[in-house]
Amino acid sequence: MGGGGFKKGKHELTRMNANNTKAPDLAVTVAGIRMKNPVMLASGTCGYGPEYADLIDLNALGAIAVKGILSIPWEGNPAPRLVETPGGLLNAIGLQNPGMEKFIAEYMPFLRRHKTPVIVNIWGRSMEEYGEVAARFDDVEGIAALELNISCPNIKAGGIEFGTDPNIAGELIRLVRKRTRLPLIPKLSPMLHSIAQFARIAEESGADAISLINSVPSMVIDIESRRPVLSNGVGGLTGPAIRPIAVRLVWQAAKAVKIPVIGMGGIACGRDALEFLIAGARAVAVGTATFLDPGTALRVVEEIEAYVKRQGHASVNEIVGTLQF
Amino acid sequence: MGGGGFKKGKHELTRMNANNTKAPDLAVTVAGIRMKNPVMLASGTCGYGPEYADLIDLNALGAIAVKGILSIPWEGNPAPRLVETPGGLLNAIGLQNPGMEKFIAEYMPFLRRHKTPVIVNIWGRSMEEYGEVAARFDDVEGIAALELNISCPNIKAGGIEFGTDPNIAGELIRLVRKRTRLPLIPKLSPMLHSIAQFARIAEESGADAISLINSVPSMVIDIESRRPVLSNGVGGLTGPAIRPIAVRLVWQAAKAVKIPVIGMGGIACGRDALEFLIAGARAVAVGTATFLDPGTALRVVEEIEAYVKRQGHASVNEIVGTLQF
Amino acid sequence: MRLMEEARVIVHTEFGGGYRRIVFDAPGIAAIAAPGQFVHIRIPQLSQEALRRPFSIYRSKGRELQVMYKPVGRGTHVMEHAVVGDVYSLLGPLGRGFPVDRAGIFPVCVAGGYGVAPLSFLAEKLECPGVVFIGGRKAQDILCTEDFAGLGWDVRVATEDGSVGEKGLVTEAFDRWVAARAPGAMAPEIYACGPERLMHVLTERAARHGWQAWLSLDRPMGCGIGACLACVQRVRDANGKQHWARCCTEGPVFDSKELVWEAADLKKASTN
Amino acid sequence: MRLMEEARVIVHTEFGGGYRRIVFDAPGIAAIAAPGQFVHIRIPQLSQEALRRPFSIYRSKGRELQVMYKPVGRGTHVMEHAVVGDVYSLLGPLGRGFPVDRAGIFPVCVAGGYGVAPLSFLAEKLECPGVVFIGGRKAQDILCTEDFAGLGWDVRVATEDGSVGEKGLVTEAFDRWVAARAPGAMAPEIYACGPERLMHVLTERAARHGWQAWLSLDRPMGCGIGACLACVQRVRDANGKQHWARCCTEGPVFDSKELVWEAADLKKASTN
Ligand SMILES: Cc1cc2nc3c(=O)[nH]c(=O)nc-3n(C[C@H](O)[C@H](O)[C@H](O)COP(=O)(O)OP(=O)(O)OC[C@H]3O[C@@H](n4cnc5c(N)ncnc54)[C@H](O)[C@@H]3O)c2cc1C
Ligand SMILES: Cc1cc2nc3c(=O)[nH]c(=O)nc-3n(C[C@H](O)[C@H](O)[C@H](O)COP(=O)(O)OP(=O)(O)OC[C@H]3O[C@@H](n4cnc5c(N)ncnc54)[C@H](O)[C@@H]3O)c2cc1C
Ligand SMILES: Cc1cc2nc3c(=O)[nH]c(=O)nc-3n(C[C@H](O)[C@H](O)[C@H](O)COP(=O)(O)O)c2cc1C
Ligand SMILES: Cc1cc2nc3c(=O)[nH]c(=O)nc-3n(C[C@H](O)[C@H](O)[C@H](O)COP(=O)(O)O)c2cc1C
Ligand code: FES
Ligand code: FES
Repeated sequence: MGGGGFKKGKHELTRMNANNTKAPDLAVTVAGIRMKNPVMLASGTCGYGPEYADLIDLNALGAIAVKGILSIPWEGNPAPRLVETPGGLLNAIGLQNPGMEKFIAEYMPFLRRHKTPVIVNIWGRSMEEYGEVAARFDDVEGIAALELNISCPNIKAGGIEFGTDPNIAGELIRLVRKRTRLPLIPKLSPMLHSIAQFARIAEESGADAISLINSVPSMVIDIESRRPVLSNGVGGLTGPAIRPIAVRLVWQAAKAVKIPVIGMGGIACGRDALEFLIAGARAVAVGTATFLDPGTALRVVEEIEAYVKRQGHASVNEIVGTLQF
Repeated sequence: MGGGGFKKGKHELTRMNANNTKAPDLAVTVAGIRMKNPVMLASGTCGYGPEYADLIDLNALGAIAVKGILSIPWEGNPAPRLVETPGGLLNAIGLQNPGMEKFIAEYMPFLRRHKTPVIVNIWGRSMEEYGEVAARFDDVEGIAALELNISCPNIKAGGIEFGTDPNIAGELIRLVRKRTRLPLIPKLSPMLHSIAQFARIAEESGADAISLINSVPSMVIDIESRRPVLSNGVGGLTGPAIRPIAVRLVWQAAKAVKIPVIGMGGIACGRDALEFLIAGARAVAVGTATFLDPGTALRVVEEIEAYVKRQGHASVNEIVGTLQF
Repeated sequence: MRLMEEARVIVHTEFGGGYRRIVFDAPGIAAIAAPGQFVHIRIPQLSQEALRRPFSIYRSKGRELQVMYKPVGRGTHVMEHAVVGDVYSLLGPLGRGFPVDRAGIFPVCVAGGYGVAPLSFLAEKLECPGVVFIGGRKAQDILCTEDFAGLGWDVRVATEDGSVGEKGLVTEAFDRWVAARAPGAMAPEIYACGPERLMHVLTERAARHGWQAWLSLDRPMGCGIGACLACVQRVRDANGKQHWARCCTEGPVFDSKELVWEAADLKKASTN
Repeated sequence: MRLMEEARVIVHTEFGGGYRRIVFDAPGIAAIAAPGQFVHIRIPQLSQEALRRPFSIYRSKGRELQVMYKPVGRGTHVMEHAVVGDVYSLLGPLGRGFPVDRAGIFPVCVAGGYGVAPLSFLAEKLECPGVVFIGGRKAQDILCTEDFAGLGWDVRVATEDGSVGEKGLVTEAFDRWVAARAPGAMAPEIYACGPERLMHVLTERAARHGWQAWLSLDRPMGCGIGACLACVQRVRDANGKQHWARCCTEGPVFDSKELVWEAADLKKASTN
């Protein structure tokens, strides 16, 4: 698990490139997690692992971030929860999840059988609850890191409420930091006054990495009923439409901090992922694109590898943050 | 001009529907400007008027907002200034403009010959300069209102710098308010901590209306050169991709204030425009879509009219802000 | 089991009522597809769209998998131009279909719109024929009657304009048929697919009469495989505890006893 | 003058070198199109894209307007599937083309890539034939030679792989030709369209020898009609004052004396 699975992952990659003596090194280290390649699945788009396990080789991924977990089971929003938009997708799932105990009992055994680092996306309805969930996972075997979801636009209490004011976010991160030894990865909202300031506060408050962007708060209206299409009114926009926004934010955040940045937002191919890496992300996550093509993340790995090789680098790390501007 | 042109505009519309006795009333009043219909062309996408005059009937528009004007001629950014993105467009023109004197001398006579309200989009490199430009236009005949561009992401000094901190924006609006009798329409950025708070501060500071959204700061990277595609690095994202973001912000802003809201962002057809009207916009602007189809705004007018009629309303005003949520 | 398969279009024709039919060469999925299941189709030309489109399986035989669709939006309007030889990515078969192994039942199908497709496939797999109600706006909307008739089903048609069959909604025809039955006649086992309103009515009728009903629901779908939690329907378990079920995995076919609808919808259903 | 015209595709064929040719029925635009002007084409199937695509006019005759294009990206890959009868919205003719009314000149055209299209159209309109240099990677990339030959032009070809004509860049062939000319020979008037690097070289050569050169530039375009200020090129006026000119309206063809390039680009051009 986590770091432990790395060696085998590396082995596989070597095999993949068996007929090529100079396969570049794709391994990266993010928040102390050694990932065999910089490509993970984004929280909320790959369930808890088993859902896609028959369609893609989970072991070939850099990491997997499971859907946001609360202390207790959570129902989420009524349907409709999803609507397509130009170049994107609007969702308001509302963080439905089985709660931490059921997640640990039902899904962790499955996840532990894989050699891919598991990042657990967690949230709370209060600061204290964030701490409680974090503390619970501290005891659980096979978890590589916790991603603190302080940026979900789709719930009334919790989530983004803690992720728009940098002081509150700082306080939350410090509180959670005290409750767990696991690496902490706060996940940032795109709707911030200053992403650089926010990233720095996360860093100073004890974050081991940051991930961004979460979905962009948005709305689609049905003009016949004159109601929002989504039951929740507002949802979060994801997919290719938001990619240029995400690249800009990742670039600004990565310049501001020393801790690694995990970039995401609209990645659908290697070229897209490379934009993020060049902008300064140490790793990337594929979300919405998995729905269209479950194999996206693995294709992204291959395409990154081909690029790194073609550009004559020995390691993918050599391209991180190389934007000339 | 402005209000003066209204009667004729109304007349035309009536004629347009000559074979229909119950053409709904499309006229709206925004910031004291009577518009024959709620559809305008967005600043920066229609030049100063003459550019599109041979392709579309400017007199049939609700209003026209000209490209951002400074006190002196301004060069803008080097090329490339534009790149297409999924469902959208990234631009960093950098507010190139001939300066207020040349604009007044060269373009106002043409604009005055039309019976469509002219909204002059203005900016400054300092608060004082905003005031100076506003004061200059106070004397100019044929101007219906000033749109204060405090949200352009593509220039180093001025623009968005005054549009991210609500206190600074409030101070700016109050300052400009003292220098002109013209209606003032601050144009808001989508990247604000709280659009509602910002809208309220604009209202309290003397704005007669607000318009939103301006483009969303974004970046596209050329992975071969490892440079941003745009010379300016960051550009502003517009077009259908951002529509759900814009609808959400317009809805939140309109709920927060009593002054009218002009909505824009990705409008390409009547249905899109109606989303904004239902969300609370009193008028809308068509920007990027004009590039694909210069006739978009006029088609939007027709499609709004058909909807208002089909829904059995006498006036388009009856649908403004009717979102049920 | 489910597969992702690159499927060649081998036939693409008009079907009637505005519907079209595509036959794919999809041996893997065709081999295991069951009635009521669906395929999640990637439309290749929709380069910028974020999602696949779900379609019920109309037939599977040998290597061939058929769907029936109506051009209604961006995706299906592109599909309309598919030509023989085009390759589409199919993910399927997905979801839980209709049970086909229930012995000794008296099957009654109720179809609206594209709902007739999975029910026709079902009829082929059921042991004995029964009664099928097919509804639509006008004569042209009534599809697949020969599919059922050929299998010995009693086909009953309802059109809103009365141009063929009984005039009115399919639920009205169904209700009239129910009312005309001899007391003590064998309880029907209902299978249905169609608009949401039809599901409300049939849930209510099944509950009222104590019948077994299998209803297929239509929800906007993201992943189609249970990961995104977009496609939910409120259901109750045997203990009456409610939760959200995913139509793409726990459904699209549900036992009507499990379904939790808004009170207002059920009330409306009880009176029409 | 310019028009927006719904134009039917009447011919769509391969052209060679990976290029394709479309003939549109566009009587309005065809009647007034001049060499060096372009049309801004809306590709109907690109429902989600934000922009039209600019293409030089290759021919206009009667009602027919032709463009030549290479499938390189999303838009052109869709165009590749255009069939006779498809209707495209054309905005044009746009921009300032090549001057065709300059009497007594000795025209020399230099073409790279699609640049040969507007130059071939130009050759048809010029009074007298001259010399044309056509460059490309390999033999198949060399297009339109018969267009020029048929009009009596001296056609000179350069390919990077030497598979036809001189081996090397088109600029090298041009330079060799210049070097071989008798002292005092008539000054050529240069017309060129092709990659940016070619424009740097020709600007430098024209300046060095004091020749007149008309260069057509390629820029990403938004509106295509002067409104968005996206497509700019740095130019200087007669007094040496610099400003941004719009390639879609002040260009795409510029007098090389007006063009302001980066010093580094010009320096590189002077040495190769
Ligand atoms: C389980 C299931 C089975 C289906 N079987 C069939 C069938 O056999 N034949 C058929 O014609 N249609 C069927 N549908 C409906 C079909 O999926 C939609 O008509 C289709 O997705 C419309 O896509 P579009 O791009 O043309 O429309 P658009 O309106 O442009 O689509 C935009 C988005 O909304 C979604 N959407 C639109 N309409 C529906 C809908 N009715 N249900 C779910 N999502 C929708 C699309 O998938 C897409 O994500 C089925 C739907 C489901 C959920
Ligand atoms: C004045 C002018 C005349 C042209 N004439 C021709 C011609 O006759 N034949 C031909 O094959 N090509 C010509 N081009 C280039 C042609 O416009 C592009 O190849 C085409 O836009 C590519 O579109 P796409 O959607 O396939 O590529 P994509 O890369 O998917 O396009 C994305 C965006 O970038 C723009 N873009 C991409 N490449 C270019 C380019 N080289 N120049 C300008 N914009 C670009 C597109 O217009 C679009 O907005 C011309 C360009 C200009 C400016
Ligand atoms: C259906 C859906 C559910 C999501 N759920 C979560 C979640 O539970 N926690 C979280 O932090 N992010 C969640 N996200 C956000 C994604 O992890 C990711 O940040 C976002 O989708 C941007 O990436 P993309 O454009 O590649 O999808 C969700 C996104 C989608 C589309
Ligand atoms: C090329 C371009 C130039 C623009 N220039 C200006 C400007 O000068 N002033 C301004 O306030 N907004 C400017 N905008 C923003 C538009 O007015 C509008 O707010 C934005 O494009 C969103 O609308 P749309 O999606 O319909 O284009 C510009 C937009 C584009 C695409
Ligand atoms: S569509 Fe994703 S869970 Fe059903
Ligand atoms: S493309 Fe808009 S000004 Fe040239």
